[in-house]
Amino acid sequence: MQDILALASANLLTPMILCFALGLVAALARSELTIPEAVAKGMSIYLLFSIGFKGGVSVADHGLDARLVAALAAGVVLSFVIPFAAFALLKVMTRLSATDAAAVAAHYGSISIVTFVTGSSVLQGAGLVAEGYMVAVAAAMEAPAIISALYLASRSGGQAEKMDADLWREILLNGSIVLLVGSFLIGLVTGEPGMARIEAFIVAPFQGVLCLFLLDMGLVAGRGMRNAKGVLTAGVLAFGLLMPVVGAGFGLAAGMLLGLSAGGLALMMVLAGSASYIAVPAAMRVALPDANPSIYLTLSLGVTFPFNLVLGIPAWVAVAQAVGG
Amino acid sequence: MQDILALASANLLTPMILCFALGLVAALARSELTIPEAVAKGMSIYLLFSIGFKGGVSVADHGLDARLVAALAAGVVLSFVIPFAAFALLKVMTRLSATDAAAVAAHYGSISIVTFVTGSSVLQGAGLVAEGYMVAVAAAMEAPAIISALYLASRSGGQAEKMDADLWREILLNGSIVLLVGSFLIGLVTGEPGMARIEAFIVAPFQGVLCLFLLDMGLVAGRGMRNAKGVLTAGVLAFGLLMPVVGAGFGLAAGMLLGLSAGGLALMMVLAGSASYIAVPAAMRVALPDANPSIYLTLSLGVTFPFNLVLGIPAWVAVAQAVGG
Amino acid sequence: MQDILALASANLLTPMILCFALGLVAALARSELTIPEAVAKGMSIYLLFSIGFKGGVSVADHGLDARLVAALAAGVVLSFVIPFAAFALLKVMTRLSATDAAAVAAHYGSISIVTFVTGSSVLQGAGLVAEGYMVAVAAAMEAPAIISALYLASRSGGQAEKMDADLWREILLNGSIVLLVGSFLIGLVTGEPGMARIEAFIVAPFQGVLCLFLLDMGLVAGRGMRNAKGVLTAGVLAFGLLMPVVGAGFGLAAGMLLGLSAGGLALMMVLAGSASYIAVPAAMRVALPDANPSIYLTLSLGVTFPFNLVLGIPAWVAVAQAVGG
Amino acid sequence: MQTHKAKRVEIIIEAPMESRLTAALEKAGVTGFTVLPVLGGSGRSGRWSREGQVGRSGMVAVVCLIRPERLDALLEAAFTVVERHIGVIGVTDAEVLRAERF
Amino acid sequence: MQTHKAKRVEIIIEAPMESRLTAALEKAGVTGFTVLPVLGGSGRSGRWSREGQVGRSGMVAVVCLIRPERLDALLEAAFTVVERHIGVIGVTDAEVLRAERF
Amino acid sequence: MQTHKAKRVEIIIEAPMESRLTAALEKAGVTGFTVLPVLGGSGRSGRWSREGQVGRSGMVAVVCLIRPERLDALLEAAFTVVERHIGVIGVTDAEVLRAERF
Ligand SMILES: Nc1ncnc2c1ncn2[C@@H]1O[C@H](COP(=O)(O)O)[C@@H](O)[C@H]1O
Ligand SMILES: Nc1ncnc2c1ncn2[C@@H]1O[C@H](COP(=O)(O)O)[C@@H](O)[C@H]1O
Ligand SMILES: Nc1ncnc2c1ncn2[C@@H]1O[C@H](COP(=O)(O)O)[C@@H](O)[C@H]1O
Ligand code: NA
Ligand code: NA
Ligand code: NA
Repeated sequence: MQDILALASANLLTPMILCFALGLVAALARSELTIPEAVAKGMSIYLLFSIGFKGGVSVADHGLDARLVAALAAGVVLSFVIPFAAFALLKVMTRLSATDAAAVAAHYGSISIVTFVTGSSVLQGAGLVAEGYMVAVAAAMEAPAIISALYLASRSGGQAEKMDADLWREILLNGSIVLLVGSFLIGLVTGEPGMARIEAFIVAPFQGVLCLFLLDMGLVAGRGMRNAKGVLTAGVLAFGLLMPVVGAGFGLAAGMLLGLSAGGLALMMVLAGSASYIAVPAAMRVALPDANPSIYLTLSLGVTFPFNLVLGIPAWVAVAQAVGG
Repeated sequence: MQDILALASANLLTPMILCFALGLVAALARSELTIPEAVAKGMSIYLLFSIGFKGGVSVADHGLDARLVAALAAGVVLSFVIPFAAFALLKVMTRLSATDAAAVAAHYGSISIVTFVTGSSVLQGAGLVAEGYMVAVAAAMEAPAIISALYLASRSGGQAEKMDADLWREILLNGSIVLLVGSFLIGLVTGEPGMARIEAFIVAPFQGVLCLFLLDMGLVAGRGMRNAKGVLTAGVLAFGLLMPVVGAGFGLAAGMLLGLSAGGLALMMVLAGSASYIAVPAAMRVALPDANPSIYLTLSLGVTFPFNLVLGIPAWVAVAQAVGG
Repeated sequence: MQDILALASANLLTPMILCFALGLVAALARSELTIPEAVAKGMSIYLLFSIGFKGGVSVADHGLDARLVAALAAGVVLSFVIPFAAFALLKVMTRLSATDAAAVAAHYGSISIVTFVTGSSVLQGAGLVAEGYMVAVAAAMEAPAIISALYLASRSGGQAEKMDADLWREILLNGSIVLLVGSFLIGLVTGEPGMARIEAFIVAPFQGVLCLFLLDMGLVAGRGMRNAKGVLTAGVLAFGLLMPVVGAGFGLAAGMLLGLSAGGLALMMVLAGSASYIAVPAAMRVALPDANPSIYLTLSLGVTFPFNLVLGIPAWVAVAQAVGG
Repeated sequence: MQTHKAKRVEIIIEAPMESRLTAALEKAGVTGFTVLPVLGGSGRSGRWSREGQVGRSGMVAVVCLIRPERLDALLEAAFTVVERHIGVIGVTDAEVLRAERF
Repeated sequence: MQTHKAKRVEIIIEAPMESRLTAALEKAGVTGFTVLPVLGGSGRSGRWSREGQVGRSGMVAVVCLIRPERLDALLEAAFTVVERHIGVIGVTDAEVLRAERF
Repeated sequence: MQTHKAKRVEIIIEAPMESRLTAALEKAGVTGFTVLPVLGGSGRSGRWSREGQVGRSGMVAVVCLIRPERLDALLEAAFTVVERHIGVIGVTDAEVLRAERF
């Protein structure tokens, strides 16, 4: 416990978390500070490319681990299963309609790649090394939750649009999956010589770019909070704080079954405990248009994301160190 | 004098000034070279964040100087007072209407953060170190001038909109103030360990980014000059060259009273001698809509900014070295 | 031959080429992965500035080579002449109208600066150094081909708009020419001391930025291919693969006459063998509006650019090493 | 100059629905349209702006000029797509040059 | 399809005034509007383009579809804001689907 | 409020032609116009989107509000520029406040 607190406070005073806080405060105070959409998107492409490439190089270095396939499968299963737990919790804790609850559940089964990136960077600060293929696991966990959610919505009489081929393609080939998997493969193929060529670009400035990106995330989350007055009942809020813990628990179980290293265990908890706010919202607008976007965006971006950033990640890292290898 | 000239010519042949000149020439020759707005804004966010953070870390390193508060107060006073001097000069030197003169005066009381950034970078090249809190002084000097200008405009019968709460918030929480102060505080809190994490991002590439940013400033200034034919009478032009010297004089006096180091003295002159072209123009469009934007933009961006870049900064640095510690 | 293959396969497995391939595959699979226009333009400005500046510094270091003027003249002549060869080949190999053929010919006489940048980076990997002024030659080769093409079009009865002063200015002062020549001159003037100031920005991250830029080029090329179904007959496709070889042959001849080093020879082949897809298409929309843009864009971006990237560049480098100094 | 009667239809729709809308328009025989970016807006589902978003989102405006007799087919097609989604459709009388293009 | 008469109002205004305009519209009971970016323009105060600007500036276009009977209230509200500022207001007759939304 | 009859002309044109179009408009005595960005579109020359482009390209929309009696001069001027290029011109009846501005 003391360890968790020490780690949390060390984590709290990093430039990254403080940048997020700055953005949050600026947006809540209605400052006109903004980061242009194109720049934010450029930074996210950089972060995804960098983390994918580093993962691939690390797998190239350590040889293909037999657990890669098992970990991918575990990720897919987690993404399918977690929405059911989230849906059940929502039914108990909130009065959301079945459609809204299903849409929220989809977000928690999927993952937040920025939480993952921040988690990796905290791990590095703590001197832990995770399995390189965890980025592939992250990619694998993006989409399955959507299927569970549509099943939940239609089972409860909600009007889900039928999943046409276009929607499948959009979900499975969404930008972050393609970029993560693609750069992972590029890292895998080019290995250390490739890394030597582009290291100065993708390694050294990484944490600095992450700071500015989290500043933008803080701005976006803060604006979302401001626009979402009235959306968050106490029950919904409580769900947004409890669910990441539940999700991380699933991740812990899966990671221990797989026999991951302490670093890998922590990242598995980070993934399972995080909630999507890019891929899944877009899919929900197409497939479950009757679900209210304010609810799921505010929950995932305004509640769970900051919770994970500030408390979740250091807690999962501490647990993983206590439990894992 | 010889020193000033030597420094000026050394300064003239840096990539930074030459990039500004390239932009200016390209725009005047009507080249279609442009830097996308989002990229230019991204670079300015980077520069502000970097300079604020470095200032904070430097204060964290050297301990809180008792003069910080005095320097902030001096900055606020300068920003309040300089517009009166500018207004008086404009009345003598030009035939601008009271409203136009008040609007121009606001710009000269406030500051140009890019001039400040370039000044810091020239100081560094000259081996001088300034007080880290000068970035906080810069932030404090952005807004007060606006109040003086609105007072001047209404005293002369000009029709200033009443300053509503929204306008106050927009001015005091404008992007550059929030970013400067925020990153200063983050640097202060995280200190050297924070710096170690993001140094590769915010220190090493700084001057290179500044080059590309000044290229864009040159393009913008050149386009402004082209569109502003007829706006600049000889009197107005002379004001744009004289006023930075007057302002820098105010800055020198304040800095000597405060007992700043040579570096701090130079930056105080840079701030007082520079003219705003981001925060104040936007405020003037809202609060003094009858003032002609071509006049104040052309003056501040097309006359005073290049003057400071090429002659002002090296001159202030030389004076500060001769006079200061 | 074996050398070419070895170099080609070494080249194929670099992060750069793989990033291009990733973009191509993602676009062909209709992934929604996109790089914002502003970010792509920002990266291209970075690459042009960096390569121009480095060229200038290298000339400053080695002293002004007497061959600079001869090389510039050779570049201009090549750019004038190659369109005639391209037009003749198109008449033999395809059924394109005279207007379409002239427009395509203009692209092949001009150059692709990204191909040039990639070529420089491959040279560096191969331990070769080229004459610094090759970037000036690149700039000189952008425009002349347009004149030849308009002559060819009007000679064949095509309706070329008359070249007014505006169009001339747009072509000769287009963004990439101004940026290349401008940064070359800045590098030349500031030399090593200038380089020392901004090296961390323009040298270290260069290859990494090039990777992300080529990812975008792959996306754009892939989307172009998808939209261009039906445009590419077998003859047109064959032209797109043959013409870079013909162009490179012209470049080889010119380079040998000039007595360039192996590195310079390779770059001359790269330039002559590459086809424009920025400056010339925009000029063609204005000057030859009846020419079909799908044809010239698909050819230059979708056929010749990938060919040069994957096979052309390594081949030209190998030839230059075999033949040159 | 000689002009011809036409209708100008303006459809404001969520960005993830854009490709579905344009596909439906093409299927309904609409020969041309233009897509404009949107910065923000307000409606029954509240205020939003591009700055409050991450990822691909927000809305776009699709503008079509068509012959009056094709209006109904276009509206049917568009309505099927936007029906359950947020957004608006507005129609204005217009005139165009070069009728052969529409 | 069944359509209903409406007015389309298009207001081109300086970006720093956008929030004041939309606040005034909301106060005047306007239920919906869309904000579009503007690249540049020309008017009595001369030519400008986004490229000639630093910082937050330039103009935006605000488009509202409203019931005809609400037009006057909207114009009053909008005019109070734009009165002393540069910019233009244009009104067109339009038709909308789903009248209950307006 | 007091409004005055006007025409709203919307011209969608390739970006490299923008400066030529606005120069022609100014020459024809058009006192104001606004340029909006365009994301993509479809027409006789096929589908395009800003994402499928490198360099300065794509299209823009130019909107002019003018007095009805000046319409013909404007259309002549615009047509000379767009004649051989892709793009469309649409005209709508409109009303404006502050007629002295047009
Ligand atoms: N009356 C209107 N006039 C113009 N745009 C509207 C109007 N109503 C809605 N919109 C646009 O359509 C979006 C969604 O509207 P709604 O479905 O009412 O939430 C809004 O954010 C606006 O961009
Ligand atoms: N007649 C017009 N038609 C379209 N837009 C106009 C017109 N007049 C002015 N504008 C727009 O409003 C801005 C300011 O106009 P002004 O107040 O006349 O300087 C211009 O830059 C244009 O973007
Ligand atoms: N009927 C139309 N309605 C709206 N925009 C159109 C229409 N036809 C063409 N456009 C626009 O004009 C561009 C060129 O059209 P075209 O010359 O027909 O290829 C298209 O890409 C669209 O952006
Ligand atoms: Na999750
Ligand atoms: Na000042
Ligand atoms: Na060539």
